[in-house]
Amino acid sequence: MIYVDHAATTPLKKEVLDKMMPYLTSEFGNPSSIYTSGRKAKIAINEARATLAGILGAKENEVFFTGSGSEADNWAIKGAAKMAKGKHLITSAIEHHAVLHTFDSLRKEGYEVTYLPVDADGLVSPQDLEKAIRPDTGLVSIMAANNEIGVIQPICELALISKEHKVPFHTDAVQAFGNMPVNVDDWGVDMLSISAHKIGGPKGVGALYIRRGTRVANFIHGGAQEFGRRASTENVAGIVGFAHAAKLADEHLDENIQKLTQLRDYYIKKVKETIPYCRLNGHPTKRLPGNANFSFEFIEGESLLLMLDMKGIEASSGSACTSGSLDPSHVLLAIGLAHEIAHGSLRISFGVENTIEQVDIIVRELAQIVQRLRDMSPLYEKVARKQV
Amino acid sequence: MIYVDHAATTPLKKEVLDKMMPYLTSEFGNPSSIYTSGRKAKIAINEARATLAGILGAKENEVFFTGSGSEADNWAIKGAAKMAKGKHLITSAIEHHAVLHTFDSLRKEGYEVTYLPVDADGLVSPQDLEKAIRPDTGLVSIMAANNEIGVIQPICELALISKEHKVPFHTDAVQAFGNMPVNVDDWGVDMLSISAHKIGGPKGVGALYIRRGTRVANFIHGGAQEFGRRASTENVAGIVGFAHAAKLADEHLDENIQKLTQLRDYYIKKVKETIPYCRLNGHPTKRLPGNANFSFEFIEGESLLLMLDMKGIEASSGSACTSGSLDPSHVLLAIGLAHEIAHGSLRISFGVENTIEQVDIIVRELAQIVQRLRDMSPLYEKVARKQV
Amino acid sequence: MLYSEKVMDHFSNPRNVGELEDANAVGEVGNAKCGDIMKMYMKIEDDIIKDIRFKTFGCGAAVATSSMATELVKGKTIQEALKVTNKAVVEALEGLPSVKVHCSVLAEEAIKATIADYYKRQGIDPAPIVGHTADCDNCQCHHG
Amino acid sequence: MLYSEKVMDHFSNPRNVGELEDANAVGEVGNAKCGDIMKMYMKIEDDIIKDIRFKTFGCGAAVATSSMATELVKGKTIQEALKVTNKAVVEALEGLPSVKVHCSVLAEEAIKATIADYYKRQGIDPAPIVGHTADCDNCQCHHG
Ligand SMILES: Cc1ncc(COP(=O)(O)O)c(C=O)c1O
Ligand SMILES: Cc1ncc(COP(=O)(O)O)c(C=O)c1O
Repeated sequence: MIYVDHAATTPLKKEVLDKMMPYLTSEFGNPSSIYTSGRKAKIAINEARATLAGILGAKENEVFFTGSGSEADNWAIKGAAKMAKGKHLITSAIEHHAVLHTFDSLRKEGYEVTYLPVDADGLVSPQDLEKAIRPDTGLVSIMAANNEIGVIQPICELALISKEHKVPFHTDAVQAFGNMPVNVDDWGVDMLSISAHKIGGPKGVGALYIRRGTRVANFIHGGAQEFGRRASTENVAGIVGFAHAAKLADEHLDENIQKLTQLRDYYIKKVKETIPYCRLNGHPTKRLPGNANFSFEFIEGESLLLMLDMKGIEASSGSACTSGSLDPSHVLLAIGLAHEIAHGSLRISFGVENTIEQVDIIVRELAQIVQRLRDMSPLYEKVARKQV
Repeated sequence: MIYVDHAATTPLKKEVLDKMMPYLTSEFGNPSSIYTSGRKAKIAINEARATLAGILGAKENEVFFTGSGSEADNWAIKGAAKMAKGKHLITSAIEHHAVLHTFDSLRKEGYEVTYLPVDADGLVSPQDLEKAIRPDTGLVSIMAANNEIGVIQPICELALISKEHKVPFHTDAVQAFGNMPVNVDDWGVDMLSISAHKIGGPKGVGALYIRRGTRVANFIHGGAQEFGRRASTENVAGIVGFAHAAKLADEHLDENIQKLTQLRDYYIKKVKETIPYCRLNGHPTKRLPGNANFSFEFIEGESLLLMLDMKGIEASSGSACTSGSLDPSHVLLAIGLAHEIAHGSLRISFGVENTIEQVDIIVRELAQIVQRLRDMSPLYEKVARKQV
Repeated sequence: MLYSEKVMDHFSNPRNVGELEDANAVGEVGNAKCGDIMKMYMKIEDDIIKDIRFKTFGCGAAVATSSMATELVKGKTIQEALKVTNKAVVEALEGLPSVKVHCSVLAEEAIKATIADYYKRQGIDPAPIVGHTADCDNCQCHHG
Repeated sequence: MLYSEKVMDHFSNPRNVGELEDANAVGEVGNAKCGDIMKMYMKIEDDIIKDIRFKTFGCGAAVATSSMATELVKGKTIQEALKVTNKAVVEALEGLPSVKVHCSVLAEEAIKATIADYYKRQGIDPAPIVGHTADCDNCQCHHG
């Protein structure tokens, strides 16, 4: 099997599972308990928090573990909206659904939301943000790197504009974290969401960074866990795993970026050489090192995925979360693709365990499958006829 | 080590971990992905849901996995409040903080909350509920079994009253589930929260049952997971573990109840025989089979716990979630204990791996420690003098 | 969203795929915007569908329903073919995920549109026989 | 909430615990409602705290701070003892969890209350020397 859908989820790293195992067996104490086994669990969480804070350039009491990246996004956005003085919020048109649908829910509660457009490369323009900010703007949330087309936003510039207007700035860094340098002070963000399962950690654990002084209402109320900010008995094993995965990603960041970029660029070059009627979606260089998103004209993405799967290749069409939905990706539409072309997109997201040989296999199989689907596509008929 | 704090959390069962392992290693697919590894993960979740639904007597599309029991409580209460026509809500004075603090947060948003009192045994009276319901009541939430004193409420009667007034009824069954028969139709509840780590499952996974037709707003917005009701990439391993733990608990329910009751009743008898100035908190029989909560006069609970811990006995004073707080347990105050007596309480919650021999050790050590603490207590001085 | 084995079989080995040189009826339904187009070719003789082919742009379910639909009507009379409902297609495929049921509707419509084309070529108004045929301005993209 | 090793040492082996038969000063601070009472016994001769004992009803930190406070003032002059602040107790214990810092305040107050009692027994008004001593109507339960 060739797994090239690391933007959907990643295999749990063996070393990460090893670190988790004590907390799945003997060290089962509740971190809120004051006896020995509870204290051990508490120490494990403290250490994990220190590790993550260190990587993010944050203080330990600014990092809060959650049950997922989506929860972190919901918390940040709803929590900041609740504490905001005004009822106007700003986000981008290409956010993950965890952000977009959260803003939708706020619209129903009487907030007004501005969705910043993106250019053909998928970039948000800082000028657009500048223009969109109003006296009653309570929050700006713009993702660091897009999950579908991998485009990396100029977070630094965007956050600075927000700061100048004293508007709290949140970024969904679920895709960015572990794949590029992420430092809350370098970026100047007030809140930042991350998720473990995208970086070789376990599913079901995320974290929200909240800069000291940022006003954010709690989201899950109850016990005094996470400095009284997020109730629930902590997922100790998950938290320990998250921190270790982050540590590994951080330690190997440069070499990983180099390796992924090489795989990506080789794949992009080969596809362009081999398969006609394709286009690369998203900025050619301002993109995540492992992400390559192509549209193949005249064919539909799900069929493509299923056929790749039959050849043992696991990839994605748009974001995994939107599968089952029939609308073409909102991200691809936002960068200006026609519906019919957006339908035929394929996201490959490499991981460090992938190889150049696998890329060769993928491109070979992909070329055949695209041809096979085109041969059965009524849309291609006309093109094929013209060619003759 | 003698662990007798199963109400705080339970060791992850070996068989449960075994079932989880594939999803922590090779089967790492994202359940939303349509290729093979994603489909396997999806099937695993479907099976887990069917298992849980079967045990609860629910339909499969009425069971939604969450990241914790607290999240389930928050979702149920905030989600139902949001959809309610009126702004009046009812709960009890002895709820877990995940419920109580959620209602507090709603009060800040303009809801009015009635807290039903409990009698000296810790029981909510159905008549009180009947009286409290108003035309604008939007939700009743009363826990099935209390986490501190183990008292089991007459949920059936309470839910029926709620139903007669067409008010949705939620119950926090986090402590009840796995320790007594829990069936949503027998009880007639509209929503029910449960948590895996209380029944030999992993930390960081819970579930909310929502009866079809009950109006509850979503809580975590984003992807289309959980029938579009709860966004987040699913914690596949956690969900599989939860279901298996529930299955084991269900299959052995009768024998477990018998065993725990025996341990509990033996412990209660021995403590009463051995240690003067103590009182059992909570109804003597309408209580969870493994729960025994005693107050020991003239001493303070944390010191007691720490000394027990030094003897290798792990138990709790009130709920683990409230440790670190200096207020005596709201539950013990609600059943009418004076502050100074409430401070000196010890919760023992047995698990099936505990033995009668361990109970003997616990009582022996406990008697010594209580005496030692009393000897250093200025409160006991006066009593001791009178005795002479 | 899980496909049945039957769906996967018809998707991976679609029956009757391609064009039909000597077709005397061609119908096309769906539109590219929605992500589904089905085109059907039939050779009809003595009111019997002697041969049939299809081309489909669409998801796995679209391909599988096209394939199954062609199998269900191949060799049948026009009258029998017109009785093939989307439900029959779904049943023959041993079920479809609910978000994909519209594909089976498209397949039913493709059969009707092709037969309508046959009547038109014969100079017969298809409407009274075939009923309303797929009109893609009415097609809704947001079924999900 | 994690206690330092020093706290655990003083909790598990509290120094100077018990009553003092020949005490000439006894002070008590805190109240049972709040869950903390500290009672101190001193034997003071020539302005020197020759011997000291305590009894405490309270949490681990309450016991440990009592124990440490008695150690810090034992053998000291009254003047030196009055200079022992809660901060000094916390430092000697290598830190306290923030929710437990009030216990160290109680320990400081216990020393003061006991010395005040000594002066009172001598017929001296303690207020100018010791300052305001613990008054449990002012004690706040909800520090956390
Ligand atoms: C009665 C009750 N409700 C809710 C919870 C919260 O569950 P969790 O720790 O999974 O968030 C607990 C335990 O912590 C509990 O005992
Ligand atoms: C950009 C982005 N944000 C948020 C999420 C949600 O994270 P999680 O699946 O942990 O809820 C994802 C992935 O699913 C993502 O790619």
